[in-house]
Amino acid sequence: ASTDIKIVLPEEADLLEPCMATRSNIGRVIMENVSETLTELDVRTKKGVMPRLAEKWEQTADGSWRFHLRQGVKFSDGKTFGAKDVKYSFDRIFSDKNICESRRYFGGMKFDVNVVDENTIDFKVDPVQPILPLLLSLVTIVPEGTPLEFVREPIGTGPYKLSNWTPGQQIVLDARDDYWGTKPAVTKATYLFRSDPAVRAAMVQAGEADLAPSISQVEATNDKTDFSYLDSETVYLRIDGNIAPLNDVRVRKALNLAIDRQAFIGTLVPQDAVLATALVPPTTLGWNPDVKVPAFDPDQAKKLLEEAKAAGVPVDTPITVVARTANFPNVTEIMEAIQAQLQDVGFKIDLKFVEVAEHEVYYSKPFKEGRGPIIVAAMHDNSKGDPSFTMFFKYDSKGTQSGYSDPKVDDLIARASAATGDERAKLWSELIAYVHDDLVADVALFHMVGYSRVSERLDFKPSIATNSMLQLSEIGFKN
Amino acid sequence: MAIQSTPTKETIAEEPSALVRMGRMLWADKFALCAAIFLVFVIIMAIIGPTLLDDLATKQNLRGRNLAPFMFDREWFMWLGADALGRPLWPRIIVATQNTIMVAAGAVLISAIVGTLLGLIAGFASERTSQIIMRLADVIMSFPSLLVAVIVLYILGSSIMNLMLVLSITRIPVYLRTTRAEVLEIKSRMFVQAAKVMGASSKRILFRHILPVVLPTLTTLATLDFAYVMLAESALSFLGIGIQPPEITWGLMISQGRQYLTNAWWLSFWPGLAIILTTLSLNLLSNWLRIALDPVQRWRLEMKGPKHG
Amino acid sequence: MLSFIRKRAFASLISLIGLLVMVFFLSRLTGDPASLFLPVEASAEMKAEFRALHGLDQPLLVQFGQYVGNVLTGDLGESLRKARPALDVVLEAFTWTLWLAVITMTLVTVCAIVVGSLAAFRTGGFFDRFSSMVSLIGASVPDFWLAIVAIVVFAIQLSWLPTSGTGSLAHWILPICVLFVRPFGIIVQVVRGSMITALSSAYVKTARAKGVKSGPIIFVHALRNAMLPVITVIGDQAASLLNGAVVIETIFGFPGVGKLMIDSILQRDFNVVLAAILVTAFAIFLMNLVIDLAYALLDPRIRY
Amino acid sequence: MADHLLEVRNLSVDFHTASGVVHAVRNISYYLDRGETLAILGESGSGKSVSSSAIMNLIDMPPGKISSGEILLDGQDLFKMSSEARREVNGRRIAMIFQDPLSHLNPVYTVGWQMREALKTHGIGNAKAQEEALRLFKRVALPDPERALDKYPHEFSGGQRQRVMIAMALALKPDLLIADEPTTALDVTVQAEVLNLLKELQRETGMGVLIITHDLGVVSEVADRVVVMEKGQLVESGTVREVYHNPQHAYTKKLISAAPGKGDMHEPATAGEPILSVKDARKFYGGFEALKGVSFDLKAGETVAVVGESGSGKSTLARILLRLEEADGGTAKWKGKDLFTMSPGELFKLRRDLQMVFQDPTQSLNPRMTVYQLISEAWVIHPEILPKAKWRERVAELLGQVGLSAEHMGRYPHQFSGGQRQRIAIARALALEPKLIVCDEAVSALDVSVQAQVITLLDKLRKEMGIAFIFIAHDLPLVRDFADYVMVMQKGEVVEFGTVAQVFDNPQKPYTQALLAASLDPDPDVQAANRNARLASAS
Ligand SMILES: Nc1ncnc2c1ncn2[C@@H]1O[C@H](COP(=O)(O)OP(=O)(O)OP(=O)(O)O)[C@@H](O)[C@H]1O
Ligand SMILES: Nc1ncnc2c1ncn2[C@@H]1O[C@H](COP(=O)(O)OP(=O)(O)OP(=O)(O)O)[C@@H](O)[C@H]1O
Ligand SMILES: [Mg+2]
Ligand SMILES: [Mg+2]
Ligand code: NI
Repeated sequence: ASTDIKIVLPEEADLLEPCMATRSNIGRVIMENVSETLTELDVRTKKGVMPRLAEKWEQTADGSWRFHLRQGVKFSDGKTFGAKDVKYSFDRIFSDKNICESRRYFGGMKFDVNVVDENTIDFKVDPVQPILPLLLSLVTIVPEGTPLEFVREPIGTGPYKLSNWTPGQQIVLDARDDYWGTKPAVTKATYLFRSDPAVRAAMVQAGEADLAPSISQVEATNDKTDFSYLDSETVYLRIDGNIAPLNDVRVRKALNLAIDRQAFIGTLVPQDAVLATALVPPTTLGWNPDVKVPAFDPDQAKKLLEEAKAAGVPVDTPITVVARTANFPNVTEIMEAIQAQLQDVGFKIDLKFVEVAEHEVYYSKPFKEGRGPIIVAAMHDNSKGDPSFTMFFKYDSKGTQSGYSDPKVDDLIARASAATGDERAKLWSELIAYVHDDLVADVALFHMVGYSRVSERLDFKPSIATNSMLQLSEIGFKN
Repeated sequence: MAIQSTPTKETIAEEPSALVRMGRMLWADKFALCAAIFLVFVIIMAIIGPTLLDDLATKQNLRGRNLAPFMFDREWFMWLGADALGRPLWPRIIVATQNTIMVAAGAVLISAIVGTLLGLIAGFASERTSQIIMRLADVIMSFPSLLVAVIVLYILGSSIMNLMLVLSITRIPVYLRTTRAEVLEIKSRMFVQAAKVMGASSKRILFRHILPVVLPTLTTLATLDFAYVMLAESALSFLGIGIQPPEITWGLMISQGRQYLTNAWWLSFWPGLAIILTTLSLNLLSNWLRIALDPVQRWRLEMKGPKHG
Repeated sequence: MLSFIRKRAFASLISLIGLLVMVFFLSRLTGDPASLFLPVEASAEMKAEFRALHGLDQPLLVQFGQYVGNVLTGDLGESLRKARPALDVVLEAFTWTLWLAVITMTLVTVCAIVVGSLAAFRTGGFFDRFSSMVSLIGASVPDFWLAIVAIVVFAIQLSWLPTSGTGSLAHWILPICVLFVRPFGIIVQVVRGSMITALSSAYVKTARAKGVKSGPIIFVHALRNAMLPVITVIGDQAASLLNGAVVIETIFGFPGVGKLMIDSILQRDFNVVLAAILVTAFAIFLMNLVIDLAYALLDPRIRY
Repeated sequence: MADHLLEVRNLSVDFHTASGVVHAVRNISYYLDRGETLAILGESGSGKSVSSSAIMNLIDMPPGKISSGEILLDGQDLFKMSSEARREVNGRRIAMIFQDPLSHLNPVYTVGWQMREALKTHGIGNAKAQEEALRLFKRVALPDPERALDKYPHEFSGGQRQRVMIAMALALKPDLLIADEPTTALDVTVQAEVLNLLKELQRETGMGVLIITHDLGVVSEVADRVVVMEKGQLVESGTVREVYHNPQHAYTKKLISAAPGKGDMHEPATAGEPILSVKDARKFYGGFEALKGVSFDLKAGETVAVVGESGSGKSTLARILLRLEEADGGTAKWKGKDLFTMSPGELFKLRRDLQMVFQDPTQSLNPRMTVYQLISEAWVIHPEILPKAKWRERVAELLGQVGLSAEHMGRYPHQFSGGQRQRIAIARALALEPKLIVCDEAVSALDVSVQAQVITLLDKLRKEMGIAFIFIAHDLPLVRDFADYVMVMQKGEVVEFGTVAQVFDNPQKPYTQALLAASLDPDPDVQAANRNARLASAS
């Protein structure tokens, strides 16, 4: 049987730039297929950060990290992989000739990268980074000498190399003979791009493709081929806590109590979706099982609102709920239902759907001066296992999407980020509980699930990582 | 009649008033009659629909979502099924009529009127004026309508008025070019020259002599544009720059039902049908009008009418 | 004639420049590409760096000056997203669109003229009623309905045709068929209306007196007289296809300029938007010129 | 007796209109044999064109309806033939020259193409067709026939278009030729040639000719027999001589006595300032010089008749005087101001004073307006002339003056006969009460009785209101009766100018002399004598 497969994706990659591989449309094609990283986060067996191009690593007393690199690894252009390439890859990310997306994970850090020998490299980071090995799972390695500007033809150490890219039509990856690791089952992967989910599903059904990693819930009707997976996307309502009446905690509580989350499950939100208590999925370090989903209690919500009103909070001010069209499946219906539920307990809600650029204006700082009370419906993705990719941005006083400046929150975030091990987990848990129960910072809604359609000849189960990458080596063939 | 025949009774009989004659001609074309009745119904619904059925149309019921149509044991308003939030489609379509017709009629009228006027001027005025107008039309024509939409709606905000504006801007060139092309030909006809000799002003020549000849074609275009505008509006909603919930239009309903096309077809089918029926009716009516207003063709309707004499 | 074309070319050039200037400034009023290119978590510094890298931090007029300078040397800039020359991206996509538009419009023109003329020939007859219904329904059906239904029926149920994509000739069939419907509906109606008038003119009587057969009377005598509005509307429909058939391209995964344009507009990839508009506008200007010349060709009473 | 070539039996044609049924033709019967020429004479609007259209199956049915009768061609009933057979008959066996050549020629094809099509439809090859077309164009005396083939109908003069029409009809050498007013736009010399051509062809092929005309001269020149129609009915028939000398029906008598050319000639007063003074007017069409410097003066209440060769620039002169086309040189002073250089604003004020009756009445009437609207439009534009309350009354009055009736007010132009349309156009011009009317073949489609009525009306207006006329015409007897001055034109130039008496009694230039000589006399005997004399002098 053929070991070539076709994969149909919703969106074509604009670039195949390794340092942009954290972006899903690029990452799904090249991440760990063409371009590899030093470490890798295992999500299937929950073993945490695993070696990839680095064989092992240790943290020295001063907090810097030493990585021992794998030997005998070759780039697809024939060059041998070594420490200099790692250093170069890092330098490239911080170059001002490009805007590498992975740079954002290293905001506020100062790096001192030292090549010790061919296969050993030291990272000295200020401030000390306890999760550096995890962060390095986001940095793809390019050979020394790769242009600093964005490239369209990535060279990497991965099991595949790019052999053809016809923009707008297809990208073809071929398995390499000289790959350092075990040879994957798939010898050739052709990526196709269709924006319409129904068409993607149809293509697998018609045999024109073998794998459609994201199809819509309504299309996922065939048990044999369609699988759901928790896709690390969390839907929530971001509250701007600076403006009355949303600056009143009773009002925010009322918002939480007014929404019948359970009613969405299996209707507008897939059956397998999970009610969220935090912006990070349960697989994340420090996720707090003790935080409970707020009950659906419209009476209580009404009562709280009345209380607030009595205390002089202007609860009658119309609140604008901003959502982005096509942000996640059924977004319009979900928002309309939420609007109805909020109105039922006495909120005045204006629903406003905007296009992505405008959404961004509402979602991120700087917020507009003189704005009214605004709630932004948004979706956040953290599949990386650590809350630090979330908490600073969403809750810190300086976070770009944060609607609060709470000293306790700031303090907890700072301490958790610097901590390691159980301490780190504990601090994150504490933060999650505080944000959810005391601050009532936002309305967490659902951890969404994605659906994929896999042809019956493939042996593949999508995972939480499927949203951002798609390792061809994980795909096998039945019989 | 003194000239060709001795008068018979019926030729001298008082001519019926214009309204009665139009009525008779409408009666003669049963298709157009049905179309007219349907459109009157639509207009009435557009006027009173929202006040009448708004509550019914917005009542959500997540448990009854995507309810299939033709369940005649349910209440009447559920007969066409329910949408993804369990809201009955029948009342929703009726409530949506107002916005839909307002946007569509507004956009079509604005573009048709502006386009026609400019076209008349471009066909009749000096070469320079005409050149300016025509190149402007070229510019609009090659300006992607979506970009216009993004720009206008981003800068001015999305509202029914602005949407109407956007959609009408993009449709101006058809009317403009069609009108101008016809004017170029018609203005060389002898009866236009005759009007000139009588001292008719350019305005009169354009509106009284040239426009009636172009008008049927423009009406045909305009009625078809109705469908276009409604669907374009749906596409804009889909991209997040058109009308957005909780406002409703047929176009929006279609775009919302789009993802359910394969398993709950009725969500976008009924509003789609409403658009088709409206366009169909408008067009049958415009085809009828074309004949009713053309003295050379009018016999087609008069002959079929009630026997006379 | 030549002086007409020369004058026209000059005027078109000016309006093309006007178009570009307009798009250049207006599009830049619609938001910041940096925040769309970078993830929401990106810091303000990164965004600033992005702007600096692409010169978006300069005052608008300076940016414009640079752009004009580059355009004069034939450089339409790089795509903000694709790290490729914008013009290459656009031309690649436009070739597909052009073919799609040309094939579709040719088919539409032929079919619509035949059907519309025959309908007008027997006004009110069965064929007239029938073709009117069909064409009008065609003109008002949402195109994605047709597209999805066509895929379900012809690609999945019957397995006659591929669902989508490009590659073989068979891949063209569904998109063309779906694209065909709407312009067909419109043009049939325009042809029909225009032909009803033409067929009742005196010169048609002369032709009948000469013993000319019905076919030539319809398609030679009356049709040419009825063509002015018809080619105008054909031009309009062709223009909207040249601007890209977004829905069809999206559903069928057809790499045309419509989808490119939408994506670029939504992502504020200005250089691609400008290049795309330049290319499509050029095509549309050219087409309108051809149409205007065709007026004079079809009707000797029109002279420029 | 063997079958006639054509036999019409009890033919009746009705038209449906909004206000009732019009019986256009009622129960008429006549026949025509091979090699024979039958003239249908009759009042304008009496059903001549309609009855001949019925033969060619050209009546739109509905709204028209052949309510009774049969038409036999060689004994075969045309109404019983299949439509395909009927189509074959058209063109091949029967050909028709239409009354109104401008609208009957397809405006978007060259006349050569239309000629060739006629030939090719009936199985003649392309090259042959081209050759034949050229030959026929030469026969109908079209100038520069090679180039003419590639011209479009609108580039011809009225008479030239009529000759194209004739050539097209003759192309296939039909068995039966229906000629509906074939020479109304031709000057007498060309008319003579065309009539000669008809007769020649008739001799060659034995063609039967059904000629509809109001020109008694033409009848006496070519016809063997005549039938006379009035109000849709056939009132008299017989040989030409019989009918001319011994008319039975009152209408026929009236017709014959109304023939123009017998009254006194006008003697214009010499004093007075000219209201219009044209100097050296020129007009080019591309490289072709249509007017080569025309000059004349005109005083109030005077009539200048413009006669001359078809295509000599008469209509062009009219059009540039009214600024429908721009003159390429010269001046035309109207009360001292130059019409050619006047600004649109000034011109607009003058419009009311200058009116025109176009050569092609059908095309000059807006098909979407009723007669009432057409005529009252004058007052919509110039409301100072008449208060709205009086409009209906005045329209009725004007229609009566030109021999139509008030009931016609609600009808549309296409529901009229050629002559009736022409009269509507005249009524419209009169509605404005102008100072000058340019009549371009304004009465050419009228039978002599109605013509006399209209001319009397114009003469009265001229005397009472001082209206001046530029009267373009081919009908010399009519000119003789009506004009003060005569201007003879040829090839864009004025060859002779003088008072009627000067020109008619003492023509100076050979062309004028030829023109007068070619004039036809309504009396068949006189005409025969003239013809013989001419033949004798030619041989
Ligand atoms: N639009 C035009 N383009 C080219 N030539 C033209 C045009 N109009 C008229 N002509 C030519 O100009 C000449 C004069 O035409 P005009 O109509 O004035 O003739 P006329 O004297 O009125 O003849 P008739 O008695 O036949 O009507 C003709 O030879 C004609 O072919
Ligand atoms: N389509 C029509 N509808 C109504 N009446 C019509 C129609 N066509 C012709 N008629 C009428 O039929 C009568 C006969 O018209 P026809 O054209 O035969 O006259 P004609 O004898 O040729 O006159 P002329 O010498 O003026 O051309 C006229 O009175 C006219 O008004
Ligand atoms: Mg007649
Ligand atoms: Mg003339
Ligand atoms: Ni009657």
